[in-house]
Amino acid sequence: MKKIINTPERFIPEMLEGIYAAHPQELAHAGEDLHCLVNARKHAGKVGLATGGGSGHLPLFLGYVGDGMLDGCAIGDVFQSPSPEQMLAVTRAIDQGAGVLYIYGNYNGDIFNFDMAAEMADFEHDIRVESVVAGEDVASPAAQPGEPNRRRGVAGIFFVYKCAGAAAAAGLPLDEVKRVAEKACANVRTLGVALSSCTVPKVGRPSFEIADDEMEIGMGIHGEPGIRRGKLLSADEIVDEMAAPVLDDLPLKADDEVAVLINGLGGTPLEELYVMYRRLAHILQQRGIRVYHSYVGEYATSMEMAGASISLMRVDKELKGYLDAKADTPFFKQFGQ
Amino acid sequence: MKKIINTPERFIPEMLEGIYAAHPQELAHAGEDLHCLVNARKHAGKVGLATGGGSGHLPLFLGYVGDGMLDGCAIGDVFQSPSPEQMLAVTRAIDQGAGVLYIYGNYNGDIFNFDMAAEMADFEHDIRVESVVAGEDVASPAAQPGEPNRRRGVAGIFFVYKCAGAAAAAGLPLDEVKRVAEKACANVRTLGVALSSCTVPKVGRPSFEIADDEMEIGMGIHGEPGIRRGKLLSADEIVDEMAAPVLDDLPLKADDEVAVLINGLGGTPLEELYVMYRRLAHILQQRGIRVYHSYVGEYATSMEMAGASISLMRVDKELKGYLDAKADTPFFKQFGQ
Amino acid sequence: MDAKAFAALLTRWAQVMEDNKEELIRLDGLCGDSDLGLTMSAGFAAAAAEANASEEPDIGKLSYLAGKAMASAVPSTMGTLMASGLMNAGKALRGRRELDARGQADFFQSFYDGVRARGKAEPGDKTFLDGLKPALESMEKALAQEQHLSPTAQDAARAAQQGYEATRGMLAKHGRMAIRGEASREYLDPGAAVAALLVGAWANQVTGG
Amino acid sequence: MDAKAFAALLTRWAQVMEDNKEELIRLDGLCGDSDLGLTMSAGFAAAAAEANASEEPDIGKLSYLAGKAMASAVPSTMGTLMASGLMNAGKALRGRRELDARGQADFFQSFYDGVRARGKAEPGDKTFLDGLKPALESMEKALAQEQHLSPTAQDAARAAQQGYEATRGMLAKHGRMAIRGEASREYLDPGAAVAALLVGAWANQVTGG
Ligand SMILES: Nc1ncnc2c1ncn2[C@@H]1O[C@H](COP(=O)(O)OP(=O)(O)O)[C@@H](O)[C@H]1O
Ligand SMILES: Nc1ncnc2c1ncn2[C@@H]1O[C@H](COP(=O)(O)OP(=O)(O)O)[C@@H](O)[C@H]1O
Ligand SMILES: [Mg+2]
Ligand SMILES: [Mg+2]
Ligand SMILES: [Mg+2]
Ligand SMILES: [Mg+2]
Repeated sequence: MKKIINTPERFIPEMLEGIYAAHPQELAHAGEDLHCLVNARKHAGKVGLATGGGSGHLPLFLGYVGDGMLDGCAIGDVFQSPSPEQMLAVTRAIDQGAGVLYIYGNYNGDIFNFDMAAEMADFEHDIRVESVVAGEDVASPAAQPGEPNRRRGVAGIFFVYKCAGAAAAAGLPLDEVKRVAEKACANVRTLGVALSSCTVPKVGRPSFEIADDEMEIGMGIHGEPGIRRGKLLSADEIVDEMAAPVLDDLPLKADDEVAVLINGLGGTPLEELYVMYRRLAHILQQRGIRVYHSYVGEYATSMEMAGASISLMRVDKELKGYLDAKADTPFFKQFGQ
Repeated sequence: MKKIINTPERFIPEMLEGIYAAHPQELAHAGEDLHCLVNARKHAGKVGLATGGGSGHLPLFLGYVGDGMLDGCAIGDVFQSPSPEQMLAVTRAIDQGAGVLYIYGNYNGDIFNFDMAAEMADFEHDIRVESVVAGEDVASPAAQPGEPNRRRGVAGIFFVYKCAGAAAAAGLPLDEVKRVAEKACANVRTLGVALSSCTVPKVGRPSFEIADDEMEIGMGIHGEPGIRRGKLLSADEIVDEMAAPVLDDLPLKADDEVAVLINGLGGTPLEELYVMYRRLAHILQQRGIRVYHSYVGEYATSMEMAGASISLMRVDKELKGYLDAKADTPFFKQFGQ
Repeated sequence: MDAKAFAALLTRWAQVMEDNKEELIRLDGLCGDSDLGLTMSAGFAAAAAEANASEEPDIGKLSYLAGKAMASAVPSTMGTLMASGLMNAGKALRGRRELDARGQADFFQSFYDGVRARGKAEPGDKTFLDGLKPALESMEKALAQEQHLSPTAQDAARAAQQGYEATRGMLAKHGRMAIRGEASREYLDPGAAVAALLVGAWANQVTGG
Repeated sequence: MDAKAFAALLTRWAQVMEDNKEELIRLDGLCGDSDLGLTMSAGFAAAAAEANASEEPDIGKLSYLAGKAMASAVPSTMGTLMASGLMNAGKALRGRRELDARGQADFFQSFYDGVRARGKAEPGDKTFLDGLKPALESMEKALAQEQHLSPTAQDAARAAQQGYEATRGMLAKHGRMAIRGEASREYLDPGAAVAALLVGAWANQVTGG
């Protein structure tokens, strides 16, 4: 295990100390617990947006706390949900009387804990909480009619944060912000590919084995098995194989407009992400799908895992407006249009 | 070699196609050659700032072309200098009559080629060109009195771009912009550590061997040997060992103010960079050195190399003003203050 | 079983999770994220530490507190479910300072109910529930026949182990393993393994093993 | 040597760089960035292609064009230096359609001067110059003694090889190897290896090898 850390136990607390030290004007913690991160700048009367989840995915999740995006984030240990108490502390700190919306990824542990936290916020502190659970990984099975969403949440949640964050910043009430978040969720799909494993520091060995000439399509960001393992293909072949299920699942058709996110999982250089973008742009062009805005870089990682994911969000006038809005967090900045 | 590419030969051209496709409003190429990248938005009368160098370091070098930073970049193959003709094409495209400043890293190949290009620009096209060669890696030996700078240029060049870019955007003339760039150079020091090698696609095997439990302090961004190889230490020990030579070399003393850059080499997760930042902030605090602005992330990489570098720039009122200015490139954005 | 013995049971549980840490990591690693060994050993250690540090004679309150400690310590799927189990059992047994055979069966039943309410899974969904449910049934059968606690507990432990083993073949409907769809059938459920460990360690305590 | 033979020499140079690609990569990898094998084979291939495609009978012009092609193809340290060498030789030999022994020695001398002007290195600085300089001296000595070209060329090749080998022990003052400081003494200089290959291949052409 080749990591620049002190001990596995101190990894996340020390990372957080570093983050607060580096961004003292922008980030603060609710109470003593560093795992309860909030925007240092308050915006009176605004709907509070909170997220949370395990560590090891920077800039996800906490990196999207800032102006025009989220107000707070409860931070767990590596790949571990934060606790209900931590979520509650964030909720209380960010509530401005307009209620709080939880937006988080579709993982059992997070759901159970956010549910507990929402109950506590409601019963004990009279804070209205709504939840939107993002799950858009087409490698995981779609829900049967009537079932709750069974798909894993991966990098596409960035789009949900961006749109809901802009809606909240624009002053929309809780139900409307929730509607925007759900609309973004419903229009996002993601598929990933992994080339190498990451290592959870406390475990000390790779989460999975993968041969030197192999890749796995659909691998989850915690190393959950994907849909096909095989020989490492060329960039174009990989993108072809990844794009098809994403396009078909939405489905996207000619004249649709999309926002694109090519996300690096941590160990894959930016150069390679742009080689992927090139092919994806070709595919979209061939299908007559227009790209409204594209993002290429590391948005949701798995520590040192090599690989990438492709997310597409179908956009309409409303979502385009929210995508265009200014965002200013220590980890993600966009000038407004 | 586990890379998402098509062929080693097409790696950089395809990366560039991807970059132009993803950022059509912001980036353009001078003429047909994709390796001659310029800001799509022209700013009349401004001193032109150009850089250049080998690929494989994204966002360095081309990522800093944009408003408030650089105007153009000549792009070489992986770890290879671009050619004099390419530099000349960029120079001609960005000259607004106010002259052009080259800012590039201290590598033989780049120097020889930029020198050739500057001669051609001057003689053939009557464009006044000045050059600032950045070299701040304290792992490489300092020049003897009278000698030219012998130090390698590494991540600290980001600070030079930022300050010179802001000075040029503020409308300063060529000599003044050059002075600011030289001042930034003179106040920056960097030291890196490598944990694993990268692989140049056309070579197909790692540039150097390093054991599973080893690290090398001072390794260059092309794998140039460093100053000490040894067992992988804890994050705090690594930062202690890296910070000392950087602080001593400037030297920095109590009440100095600095800008900090903790830069990931590509394969090291952001989480670990913040663990490093934590320790560095302690060290600076203990020495009574104040942090004016800090940057943590990937600013100058070596593809998938694991490791990081620490850069410090001593700042005064002038440099602080330029650091604070707005910058807007596809790869680096900062709201102005 | 009094509060002291209950705290001792939690200590045993912490120990058995520690002893089986690697095996749980391995099981969870096949379809999940390899954390189960870590969360169960740390979670039950936190629960045990809370209970052992307390002078509370009320077993219900003690179980509730232990559950809360566990929820803070290991907020993973199984961490939160085990916490929900302990907290729900705490509510059900509130005011009890002593648990006889019936009381101990009630403890496990309300633990089960708490897990089920939080996780919204059904028996047969290839979860923790499928390890614990056969043990509950075995206990009820034994109590109906007015058996002594020792053989009852050993039978329950065997039932839990069989319940765990019977998860191979079931289709996972929850959590990370559900992502595998039909392929999940070939795996054992790691959460059910935890159920078997819990009942087994309890049986060892009861029989003085 | 006429223009055709000069183009053939460039083809030989491309071939010898191709044949020694791995060795140059290895040498450059010890203290540098492992690119020398790639740049030299690609660079001389570009130079040779340019020369072979041209009908230009003027060896000077041909050398200049070949140098420019090389500069565009491989703008690395050695690529630009070799391009500067070819271009400077081109300027010096402008108008010449035939090179005798004296003319070929002049070619190498002006090649050397071009490299030195661009790189600003001195002999003894552990560079390409230290491979080529002994060959130049050997040629001058042979020419002074009015020897035939064949033995002259073989002597020059040996001198270049010895010059290359003598770089072990020198302190590198330029390029990536200089970063090693005193430690650089234990290495051979990869650029000087290129000089030895160039002179060696020329000698083989001259002697019909
Ligand atoms: N809804 C649920 N109800 C009951 N048990 C569940 C549920 N979902 C998952 N489990 C149990 O949790 C186990 C996995 O626990 P854990 O490793 O903590 O999950 P994760 O690491 O994915 O958060 C599964 O083997 C299963 O027994
Ligand atoms: N200033 C110089 N003058 C002459 N030769 C030089 C000079 N600097 C470096 N060299 C030669 O260049 C060789 C390295 O070439 P190359 O691998 O192309 O460099 P890089 O890859 O570092 O750009 C050295 O072995 C040395 O012989
Ligand atoms: Mg990374
Ligand atoms: Mg990276
Ligand atoms: Mg797990
Ligand atoms: Mg080299």
